[in-house]
Amino acid sequence: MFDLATVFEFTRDTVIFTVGLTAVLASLGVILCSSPIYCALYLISHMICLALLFLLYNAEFLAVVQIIVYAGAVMILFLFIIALLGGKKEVQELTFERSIAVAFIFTLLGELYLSATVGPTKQIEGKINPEIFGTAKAIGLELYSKHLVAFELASALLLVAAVGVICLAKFSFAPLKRR
Amino acid sequence: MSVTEQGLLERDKDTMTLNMGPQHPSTHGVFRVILEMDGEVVKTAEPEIGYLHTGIEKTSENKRYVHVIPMTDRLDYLNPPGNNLAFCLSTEKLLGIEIPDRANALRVIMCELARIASHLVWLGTHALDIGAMTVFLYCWREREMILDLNEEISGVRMMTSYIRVGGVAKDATRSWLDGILDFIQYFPAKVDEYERLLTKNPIWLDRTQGIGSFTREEAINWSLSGPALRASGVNWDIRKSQPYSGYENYNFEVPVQNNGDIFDRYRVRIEEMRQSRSIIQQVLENLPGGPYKDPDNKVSLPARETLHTSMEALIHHFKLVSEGISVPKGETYVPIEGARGEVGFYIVSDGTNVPSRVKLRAPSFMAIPGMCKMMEGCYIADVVGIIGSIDIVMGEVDR
Amino acid sequence: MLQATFAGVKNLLIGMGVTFRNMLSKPVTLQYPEVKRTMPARYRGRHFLNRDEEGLERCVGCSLCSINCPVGCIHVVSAENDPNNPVSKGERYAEVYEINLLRCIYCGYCEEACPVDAVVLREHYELADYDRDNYIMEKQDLLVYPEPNEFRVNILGNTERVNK
Amino acid sequence: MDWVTKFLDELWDFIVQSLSDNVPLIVGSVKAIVIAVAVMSVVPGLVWLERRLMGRFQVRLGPNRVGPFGFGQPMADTIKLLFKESIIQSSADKFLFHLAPAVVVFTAIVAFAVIPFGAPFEVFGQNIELWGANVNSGILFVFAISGMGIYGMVIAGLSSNNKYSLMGGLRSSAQMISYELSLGLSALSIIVLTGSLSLMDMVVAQESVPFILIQPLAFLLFFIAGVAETNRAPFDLPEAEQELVAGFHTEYTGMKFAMFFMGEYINMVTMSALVTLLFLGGWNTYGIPIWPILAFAAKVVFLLCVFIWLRSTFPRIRYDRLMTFGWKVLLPLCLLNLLITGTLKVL
Amino acid sequence: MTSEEIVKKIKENLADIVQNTDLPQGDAVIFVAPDSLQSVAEFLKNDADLKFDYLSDVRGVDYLLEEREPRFEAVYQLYSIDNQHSIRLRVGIEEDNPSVPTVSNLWKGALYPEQELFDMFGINVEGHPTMERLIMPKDWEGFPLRKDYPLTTETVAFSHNRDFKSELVKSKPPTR
Amino acid sequence: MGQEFVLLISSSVFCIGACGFIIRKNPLIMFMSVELMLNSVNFLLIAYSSFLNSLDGQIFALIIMTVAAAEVVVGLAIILTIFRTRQEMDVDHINALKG
Repeated sequence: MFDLATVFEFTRDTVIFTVGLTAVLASLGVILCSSPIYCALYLISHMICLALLFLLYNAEFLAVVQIIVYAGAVMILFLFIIALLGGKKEVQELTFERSIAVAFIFTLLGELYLSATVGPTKQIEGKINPEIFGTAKAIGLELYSKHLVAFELASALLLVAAVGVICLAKFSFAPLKRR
Repeated sequence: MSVTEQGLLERDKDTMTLNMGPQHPSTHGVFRVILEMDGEVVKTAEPEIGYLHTGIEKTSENKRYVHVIPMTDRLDYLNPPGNNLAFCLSTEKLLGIEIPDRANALRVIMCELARIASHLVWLGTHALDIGAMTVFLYCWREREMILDLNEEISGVRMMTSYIRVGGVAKDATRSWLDGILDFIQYFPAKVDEYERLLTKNPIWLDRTQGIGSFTREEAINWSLSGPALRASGVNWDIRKSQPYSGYENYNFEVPVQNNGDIFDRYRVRIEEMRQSRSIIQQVLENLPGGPYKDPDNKVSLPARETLHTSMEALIHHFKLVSEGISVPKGETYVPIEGARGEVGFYIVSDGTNVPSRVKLRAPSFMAIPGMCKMMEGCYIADVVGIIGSIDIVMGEVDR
Repeated sequence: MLQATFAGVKNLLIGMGVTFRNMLSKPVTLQYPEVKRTMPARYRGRHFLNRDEEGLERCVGCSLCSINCPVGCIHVVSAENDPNNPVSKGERYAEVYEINLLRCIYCGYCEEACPVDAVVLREHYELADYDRDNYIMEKQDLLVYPEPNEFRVNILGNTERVNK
Repeated sequence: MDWVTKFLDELWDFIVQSLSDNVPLIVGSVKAIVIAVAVMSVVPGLVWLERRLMGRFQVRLGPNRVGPFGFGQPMADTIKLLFKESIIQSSADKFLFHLAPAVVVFTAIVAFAVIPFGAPFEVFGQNIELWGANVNSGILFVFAISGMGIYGMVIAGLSSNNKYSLMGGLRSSAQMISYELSLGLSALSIIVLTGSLSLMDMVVAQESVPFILIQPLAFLLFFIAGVAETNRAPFDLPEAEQELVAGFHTEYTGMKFAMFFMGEYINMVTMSALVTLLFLGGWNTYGIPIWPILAFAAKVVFLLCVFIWLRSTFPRIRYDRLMTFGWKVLLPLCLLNLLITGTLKVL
Repeated sequence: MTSEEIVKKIKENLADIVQNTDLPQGDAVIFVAPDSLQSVAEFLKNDADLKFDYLSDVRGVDYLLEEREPRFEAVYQLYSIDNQHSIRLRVGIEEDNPSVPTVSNLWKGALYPEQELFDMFGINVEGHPTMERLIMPKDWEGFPLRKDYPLTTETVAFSHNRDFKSELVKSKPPTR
Repeated sequence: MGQEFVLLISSSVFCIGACGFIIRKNPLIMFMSVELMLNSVNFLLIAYSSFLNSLDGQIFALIIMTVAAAEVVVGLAIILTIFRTRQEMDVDHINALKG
């Protein structure tokens, strides 16, 4: 009656379901909340939920990276900009074009839901050592062998972005007068 | 609209208005400055004073000359003997009296001790403003000794009222002179200690060098005085140029620096502490004897021991206490070199025992517009350093 | 540049050395309620009225202290002495002698003005109280402290306590 | 009623079974509670240490009235703060205002969870490991969680509706982002040396010689970045009291203020522990006959004293200089160090 | 230069502008009308021999009780850093609509004391950039340092008026 | 949980993000919506990498994160520049090419 494996599985499923639902609700919060600060906070909680989901789907390295990169850096930047530019509440108004677009999105959503009913994908067997699946080591081994080109391209992209940001954001105020 | 909604960059302009003071940890009293900021950079600074206005100038017009002296203590409360001296010198000039040598020597010792104490307070609070907490307490340790000496000779730690018209209030005691000797032997090592903590410290240099600098012309034009002026390369010390109280007899150097930035003001003041110590040493080496106040009983109270024996002394005592000194009609101004710069009282007398007008030339008051000029284009952290480096005392700014 | 960096680091370490050496030195603070400073003889603290050798009040009610007070915090009303039972040595004595210590600035002018060494400022500095009323010192409050003859005028013109 | 007893029996069996299967889980929970309580109770001790030590550096005694040597002072302060009126500005954002201190304390405690402070040992046949959670990539976890701690400060700055707070919050976010990079990069050289992200492995790798001797530059950089990361003097710009009154916690009173305080001190402990683990050899005693856990504690306390020493000696650096220092000095040096370490490792 | 030489030189150069000169206790003092202040100040600052480049102070005086004309006076204390001599400019100002031209275009240091002149005496400084209250509150009425400014005194509490606490300030003529 | 759940969550978040991008006017929140969409894809990739027992999905997620980070900083810099020149942040009003 009480099989330990079943209970464990059930618990895991419950956790995944709850976290997933929270993630969806948080994302709803992002688009429905009128104050940008709260939007950002909802997005942060969404990111954290996703990180937990990553952890539950055996991607512990990516979960940590998700928190470090998204929650630790990207969202801080968002908050920084909000503080700098002001987080004025915005008035929502739904124009005709917008409603059309939203309707289109909902159609898309329906289609995607339909596609979810397609049967499960088959596992690829025996390629990965399950011991280290999802750890930094596994990711590293994979990244530096099979996906080296993508990795290099990504690093080049980062470099370009860094240069671009400096060019963009370095507004030319008069050089600081050292009295 | 709340700050968060409005953001650091305000809607209608590119800047943010930041109100600093009057209750701010580093405005040295109740000084308020309204900063227009672009991010962390100050665009304009607008000072606002008057929070400590006590109306001492007006009150002085209704007090006898002798009674003004305790009030001058409360103007620049870090350098009370300097204020006493400035007031007494102006009054004495109107009276046209000569001060005995011993009184002059004691006055010089008190003023130089007060200068050291004032600079110690300045160094401590200035370093605290820049973030070095410990220097503050080291400076207080040494200042405490000076205050103990004040207490020994005048009876009070800060508001000494020691210098009086015609001389000083009481004669020096043996233990006080010994205490000063101990102090001037102990003090140089401590100045070296502050310098070891700060002068070459890269963070300190970074926070002070090249910040809030005024050229020689600017400094003169904005009427800075004292160490702030000398840091800009102006060799002007009233102790040298218009000597008073026998400063011409002592051998000392006027430290001058050329960049006029916070660091140079720091160096000037540190060096001034050493010079003040040397002046005190010279005074002690040949401390003249004789009376410590003007023997003329029209000006200073007769000696206490004569009150029981001499009827004449008693009558003079009664007359002087109940009527005070009558000062001839006229107006005068005698500047002295206070700890913060030129201090002087412009006194207009109408021939009675009450001054008709007393006006303090307060170095801090004169320096405030220039100080706010220096702040433009600096970081907010430098604002704190600049206020500290000018060393304003709100007691004499608002009067 | 490397040299400058090394010099900077060296000076940072020197600064740390200064604080460290001071850590090893004795604290300069006093543990106040247990340890109290001995105040110097000239300390201007709370006021007292002296008595003379015979235990009579020294104050003769001349009001000079009141006149010489820059803030007007002394109130004196004098009265004629009863020759059979004199309060003071002179012809008159202070019937009312009051000092408002809240108003007082402790400048010591009253002490200087007094021709008979009656009012003195002594080394009592712990003047805190809960009630503003208690700061109006009446004559009986001011007369409590000195025993007869404990003060004298020393050679420098200061009232000084005689150490027995 | 038969099925009821049967059900109860089965339930009992299941509970016993699951309990015996899940001893590690129970041990884990107990450890979590113990560690959380211990970390929080370290804070008063640390406050006492800081105040006493600062007092000594400044030739005074520091708190010495409440209890022997003033040990009771932090407790008295805590009680005072607990009973203080909690003032919230009417124009502040109430929810965020309350959230911010909680975030700070929460992240500070959670970050300590993966810090091991002693070698595993056996009690009642159970292998007890002296840490809260065994995470393989422990150091990454610490960085991730301490990165989350910034939110507390930024939210506090945003919600207080005060310009000084806002500037403090902005400064803290910029500073943390800049110095987290250097922190990570200087730790990376140690990761390269040990080839593992686990803090346990790093301690094991230092059995013979601590990494501070092999990687002195990395130690220096890590320590400097760590001081900046914990917002301690001379890098305490977000709360620079002479410029920004109290920075992001200007508007906070009572226990909420104390929570910021607590977060800062726990972060200090975590950072000291991290430095000890990465560079000073963790609980390795190197021949000195004391308990390993005591060796660890001694090293951490020494580093805390250094934190306090720095605070009492140095002036505060300026905001723009801080950024310049972080990006133009610390970061290149970290990269250089990493490059050299990597090269040596490969060769 | 000594005070006598300064006075002599000024007398020679500005004979028609300077109203009077004086040497009280050895200080050089010259009396100037408000209209000519600007030109005198310029001369004093720019003349090579005098070169008064430092403005030490500006103060106002109210001579109401001395019954003399003009009632107000603005006194400028000047100093020459290079030549180490000083001079005092006394500018008499009429009682009705008192005003004086600014010298802050020559010496920036005059900004604050001139503003104080307005604040305390109600003397209008023409050409000054910020002619508003400095030390007194913005909405203050009256000019405190004028001799006819109504004064209040504070009664000290003694045992005969022990209840005297709340009503601390009473309207009463000043005591000396 | 099965693959349907993952697909449902992911597609919902993606569509919510798309919706947000359309209905919001504040460029910051539009950016956040883009982040939502990217994240939903990331989740899908990682979940399927677990189902398929292959690391390729995780690698892709990592690279998407890199791209997202780059995109965010550039985007925020652009927003900052626009705000500095135009003093407003409503995308409906930022329709002229001239800065």
